[in-house]
Amino acid sequence: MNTLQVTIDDHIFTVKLTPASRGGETYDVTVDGHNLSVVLPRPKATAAEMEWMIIDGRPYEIVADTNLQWLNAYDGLHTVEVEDSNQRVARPRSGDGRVKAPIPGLITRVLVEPGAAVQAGQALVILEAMKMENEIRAPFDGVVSSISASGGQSVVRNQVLVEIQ
Amino acid sequence: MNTLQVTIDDHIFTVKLTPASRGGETYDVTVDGHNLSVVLPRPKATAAEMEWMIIDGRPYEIVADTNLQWLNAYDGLHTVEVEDSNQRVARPRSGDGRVKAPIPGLITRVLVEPGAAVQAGQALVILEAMKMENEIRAPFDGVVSSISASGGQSVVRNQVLVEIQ
Amino acid sequence: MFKKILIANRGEIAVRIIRTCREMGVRTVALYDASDRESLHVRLADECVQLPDHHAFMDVERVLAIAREQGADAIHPGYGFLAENAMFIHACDAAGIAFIGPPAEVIEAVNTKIGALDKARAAGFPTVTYSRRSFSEDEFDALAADAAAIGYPLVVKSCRGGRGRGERLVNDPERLLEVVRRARAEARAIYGRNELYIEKAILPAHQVGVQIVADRHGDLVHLGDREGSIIHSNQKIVEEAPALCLSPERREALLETAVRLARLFNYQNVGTIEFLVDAAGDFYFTEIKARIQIDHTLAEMTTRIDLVREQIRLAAGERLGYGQADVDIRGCAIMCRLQAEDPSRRYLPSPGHLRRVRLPGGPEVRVDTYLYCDSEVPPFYDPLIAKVTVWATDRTAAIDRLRRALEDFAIVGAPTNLPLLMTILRAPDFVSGSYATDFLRESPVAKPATDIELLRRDLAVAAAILHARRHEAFVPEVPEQWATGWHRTSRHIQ
Amino acid sequence: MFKKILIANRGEIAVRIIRTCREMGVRTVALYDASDRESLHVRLADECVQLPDHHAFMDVERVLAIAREQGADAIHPGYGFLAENAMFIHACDAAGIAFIGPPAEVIEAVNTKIGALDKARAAGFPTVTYSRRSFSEDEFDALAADAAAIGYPLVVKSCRGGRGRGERLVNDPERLLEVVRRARAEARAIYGRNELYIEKAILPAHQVGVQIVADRHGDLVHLGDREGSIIHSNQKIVEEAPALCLSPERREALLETAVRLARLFNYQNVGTIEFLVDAAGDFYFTEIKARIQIDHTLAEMTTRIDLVREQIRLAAGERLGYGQADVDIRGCAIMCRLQAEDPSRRYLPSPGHLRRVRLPGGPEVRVDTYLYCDSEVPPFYDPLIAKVTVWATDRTAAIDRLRRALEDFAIVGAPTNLPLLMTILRAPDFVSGSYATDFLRESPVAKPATDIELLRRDLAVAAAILHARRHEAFVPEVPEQWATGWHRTSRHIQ
Repeated sequence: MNTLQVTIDDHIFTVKLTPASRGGETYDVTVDGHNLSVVLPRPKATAAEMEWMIIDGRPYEIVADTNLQWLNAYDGLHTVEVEDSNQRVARPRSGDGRVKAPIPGLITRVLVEPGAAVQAGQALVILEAMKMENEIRAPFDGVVSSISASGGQSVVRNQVLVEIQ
Repeated sequence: MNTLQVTIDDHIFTVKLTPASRGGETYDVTVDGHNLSVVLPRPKATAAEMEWMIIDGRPYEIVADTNLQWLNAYDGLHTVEVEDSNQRVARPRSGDGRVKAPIPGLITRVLVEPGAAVQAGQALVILEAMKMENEIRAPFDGVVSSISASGGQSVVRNQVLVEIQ
Repeated sequence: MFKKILIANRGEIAVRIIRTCREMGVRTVALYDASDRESLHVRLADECVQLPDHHAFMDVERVLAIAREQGADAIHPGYGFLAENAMFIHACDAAGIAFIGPPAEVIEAVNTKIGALDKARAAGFPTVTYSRRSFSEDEFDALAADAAAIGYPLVVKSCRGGRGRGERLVNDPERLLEVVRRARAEARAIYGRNELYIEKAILPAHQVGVQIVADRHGDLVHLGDREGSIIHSNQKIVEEAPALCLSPERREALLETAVRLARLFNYQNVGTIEFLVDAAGDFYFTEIKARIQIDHTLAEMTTRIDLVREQIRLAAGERLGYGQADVDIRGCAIMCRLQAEDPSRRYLPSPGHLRRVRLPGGPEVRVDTYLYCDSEVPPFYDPLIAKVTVWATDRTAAIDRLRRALEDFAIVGAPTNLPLLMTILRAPDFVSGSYATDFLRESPVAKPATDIELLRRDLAVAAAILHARRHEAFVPEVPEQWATGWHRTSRHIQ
Repeated sequence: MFKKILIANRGEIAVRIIRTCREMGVRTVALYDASDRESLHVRLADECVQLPDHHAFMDVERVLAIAREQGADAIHPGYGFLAENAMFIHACDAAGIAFIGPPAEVIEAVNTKIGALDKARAAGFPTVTYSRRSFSEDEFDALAADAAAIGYPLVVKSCRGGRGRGERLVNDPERLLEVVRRARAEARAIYGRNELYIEKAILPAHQVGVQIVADRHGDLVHLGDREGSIIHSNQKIVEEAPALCLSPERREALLETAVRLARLFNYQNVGTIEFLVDAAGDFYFTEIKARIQIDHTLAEMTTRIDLVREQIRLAAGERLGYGQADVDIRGCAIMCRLQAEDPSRRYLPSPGHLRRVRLPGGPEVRVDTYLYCDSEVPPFYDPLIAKVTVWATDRTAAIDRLRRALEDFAIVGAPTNLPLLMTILRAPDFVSGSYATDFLRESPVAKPATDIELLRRDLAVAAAILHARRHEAFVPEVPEQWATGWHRTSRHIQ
C-alpha cells in the first residue's frame, strides 16, 4: 500500500493505492476516503504512451509529461504535483550555465551583452524557429560570461548561444 | 547479388538485387534489364508491417501476406510468385486431416456424413461467424473419418469439426 | 432533453452515437465485453460497463438493469442487437426509460414480414408477390403448392431475422425441397424458429430505400432515396444516393409512396421504407427498417442533417421543426463498407490486431470506424471495420473521390475487402451506372490502373525485395489458419 | 488539363493538393528533405524527389529544374515558400510550365504593400491610414514625423514578408525609436531587407477575409467572408465563417467592396481580400493574399466547392462556369490550427516523433494533416500539425462539434496547443461571440468542465497511478530541453 498526496490545479487529494489482482492491471484506490477501482486496459503501455484508464467506470485518456508536472485530459491541461512518502519525486537536474538552442533556427536578435547581469527567466536571445519567434531565457540568475550567437545567424539544435555564470 | 524470377498477375519478371549502401536500406535493382534504385525508408519495419518503398522515385505502400502469395497495392490485389535460385520459397506445411474452425461461431449445417468420400475444396460444414455464412472446406481428397460438429452448435476457434483421412 | 443515454451497441455505430450525444451535452454509457475493451466507443464514452460476454448485448433484462444502475434516462439501441425488439421496448416503457426509436406498436406492425406486406397490400400499395401465410416444418406440400402458384424463380425466406440471411433463390421446382430443408436448418440454428414463406424473385432488381424522419405530432418528411444493389455475402457493400435506377417521374412517385407507407404504419422517429425496383422501373414495397441504418451517412451527406441527433430529439418528444420544403437534397453520396475479410480465403472473416490504421481525409470524405492504430477486430461481431462515405456535386466526381479515399487507406494486421471495393469502383458497369443486384454474381472485371505495366514491374521489384528481406531477416511462422481446412482454398487466387 | 503537377510544398497543404489531383486523374510529384521523408505527402504522391535540405523549397532554379526533369507541366506552390514570388512565376512562364496561381503581374501589384494600398486608395476604397512611403535605415526622423502625423497607437511594419512577423505595436512616441530598431533587426535577419512603413493601429479590430475565385475570362465570384481574430504568436489559430462582426448590411457592403477590389487588381485564380473591421463596424482594406490559404477549408465547408480543384481548373484556362447566384453559402464553419507547441514551455515549437495519432471523425468534421501513427514533426518547418474544420447549421452547434472533435483527438509524442484551443472553445467570450484581435492579450478563462470536482479527483487518482507505475516500471530520462535555458520557464505553469 502506497499513500500519496496529489495536487491537481491546487486542489489537494490524498490517494491510497493497493495493486489488485492481475499484476498491476487493476488497483484498489482510496481517495479522500472514497473507495474506487481502477482498470488499466494496457498495463504494458510504457508511461511515455498515452495512458488509458477506467476509474470507477469512467474511461480517461490522459497524456502526462515526462516529469508528471501536468496532465492533459479531454477538457485541457491540469497542473500536477505528487508527494510520495516513500520516495522523493524525480526532479530534472538543473541546467548548467550554457544556454543552448532547443531547436534549429535563426537568431533574429541578441538582447544582452557580455558581462551583463541577468535574472532567471530573462530573455537573452530571440530565436526564429519553425516560423515562430521564441525567446530563449536565462536558466538562473548570473552574469553573461560569453555570447556565441549573433543576429542573422543560423544555429543547429543544442548549439550554445550564451553562457552564464 | 541475388537473382529472382517474380510473377505478378501471370507476368514474369527477372529481378537482380544488390544491397547498396546504408545496410539494406537501399538496393540497386535490375529488372528485365532496366536499372532502378530502391529506397526503403523504414529498414527496421518487420516484414509483417506494411512495407513502404520508393522504387525509382515512385513511392509505394504495399501489404503482403505472410507467404508472399499476394500484394495489395493502391489499385488492389495482385498475385505473386517468387522463385529464388538460391533457396526454396517457404511454403506453408500442408494441414493434417483435422478440419478446425478458423474463427469462433455457430455451426448452421453439416454437409457430409461419416464415411463419405470428399474432394479437396469440397464444403463440409457451414459456419456462421461474425454474422456471415462461411463454408469450411476439405483440405485434400479423402474420406470423412469423424464428425464432431452438429447444426446449432457453437464452436470455439480451432475446435476440430471434421476429420478426414 | 435526456441527461444520460446508455448505448446498447458497440463498434462504429456506438462511436457515431456517442459523438452526437457529446455534441448535445448528454452523458453516455458504453457497453463492452472483454474482447471489445480496446474499441473506440469505450474510450469516448463518459462511462462504461463491462458485459460478461458478447451475448449480453442481446440480453433485455441485463441491459435494462445496467441502464437503471447507471441512472440512464434513455437507451439508444443502434442497429442489430435490441434495435427492433418490441419486447425490449415494452420493458423500457415499463421501466420509465426512453427507447430511442419507434414505439413498440410500430415495431410490432413492421417486424412480422407477412403482416407488413398484407397491410400495405390491403391499402393498395404495390408489393412483391408472396405467399400470404408462413409454413411450418410439416407443411411442405402446401408450400410447394403456393410456390407453383407464384411461379419460379422464387425466394424462400425465414419469417424472422433480416440482413438477407436465410434467404435462398430457387430457380426450378426440382430444387425446392432441398432448399427448404437447408433454409429451415439455418433458420432454426440462427433464430430458433423455422417458419418460412416465399416471395416471387425479381431478377435483376434494384434495392432502393427511402429515409424517413417523423415526430410524434404528425410531422413527417423524407430525406431522399438511396440504392444498395451491390451485395456481397448478403451485405450491401457499396451504396449510393440518389438511386440510379429511377427516372425523375419514378423517383417522384416512389418518394411519395414511401411517405404514404410511413404514414400508413404511423411511423415515428427515423427509419427506412424499402422497395425492389425491377428492370422496367416498377417498384414494389418489401419492408420497413425501423432503426438507424449503417448507410444513414448517405442521407447525412446529401442533406447535412445529423440523423442521430434527430433520433434523440424526436424520442425526447421534440417537434420535427421543418417541412419537406426545408429539406435540401443535393449532389451524390457514395458509401462503402470496409470489412475484415480475407480476399485470399474467399472472404472468410478475419479478426485480428490492427498494427496500423491510417484513415483517408480531405474534403467531403467521412470515415466511421471504431478502430485506430494498435486496436483489435474482435472475433464475435460483424466484420464491418469502417464505413467510407463521400459526397460530390455529381456521381463521376463522387466515384473519383471514393476511389482516391480508398487508395489512401492503410490498414495492416488483418486482411480486408479493400481489393474487392477497388475492383467495384474500377468496374466499367459500376462507373457507367448500369448495374443491379446481380452485379457481383459473375465477378466484375476492373479497368486496370493506368501504367499497369510499370506498376506490375515495380511490384515485381517490391516482391523480390520483400522476399530477400524476409529470408535474411525474418522466418515466416505458419499462421494457424494454414493448419485448417482453409489451406487449399486459400490458394484459389493463384 | 495538366498531366503532371509538381507540388512545391510539403505538410498538410501538399497532402491536400495531392488528394484533389488524384481525384482529377492528374499525376503528382512530391518534394521532401530527409527530415520530412515520413510525411504523408511523400507516400500519397505518384512520384517524389528528395531535396538536399529544407532551404531548397525556396530555391527557384532547383524547383524548376526538378519540374523539367520530372516532366511536370504545372507547379502548385501551396502557401508560403514560392507561393507569392513573382520572379518564380516569370521563370515558370519562361520555362513553359503553368504556375497554379495568379499571373506574375497580379502578384507584383499586390505584393508591395504600400503600392497595393495606394492603388486601392486612389480608386476610392477605404484603407487603414498608413505612411505613404517606406523608410530606410537612415530615415528615422522622417518616419517619426509621419508617425506623429498619423498618431498613436500605430504599427511598425516591414515592407516584406507577411504572417504578421516583423509587425510591432507602438503606443507612445517614447518607444518608437527602440521598436524601429528591433523591427529593422528582425526584418534584416528574416527577409534580408529592412525598409519599414507605419500604419495607424485599429484596436480592438476584427480581421476579415473574403474568398475570391476568378477565371481569366472576366468571371469572378466571392465565396463569402470569414473572421480570423483569434491570434496566438502571430498565427490565426481559430477562424470562423461567416465573420461575426458584420451586420447583414455591412456584410453586403464588404462583400461587394471585396469583389470590386479584386476586379481593380484584375485578380485571377483563388485569393483572399483582407480587411480590418473596427468596433464601429467600419471596414478598411489591408491587403490581398494571392494564394490558397490555410483557412480555405472554411469556404469549402460553407459552399462545398473544392478550392484546389478550382485553382487547377482556372490555371488551366477553364472558365469559372458559375455565377454569384449559383454559389450557395450556408451554415457556420469553424477551423482551428493544432500546432506542435509546448504549453508548459510558453508554446515553444516542439518537433518530435508522434507515437500515436488518432484523428476525430463523424459528420461534418474534417481534419487536414500530414501526420499519422509513428511519424515525425520535422524541426525545420511551420509547427502546424493539423487543421480541424467543422460545419453545422448554426454557430452554437459548430462550437459544440469542434469542442467534441478536439476532445476526440489523441496525439502522443510531442506536446501540442490543444489545451489552449480547448480553453478558447470554453471561454464565455468566444462562445458568446464577443471577441476581437485582443482576445488572447489577457489569457481568457475557460468555463470549467461539468463535474470538474469529480474530474480533478479522478485525475488525482490517475496521477498517483502514473507516479507509482513510473517508479516501479520506468526511470524517466531527462529530455535534452531540460538541460537548456528552457528549464526554468518550463515550470511557469506550476
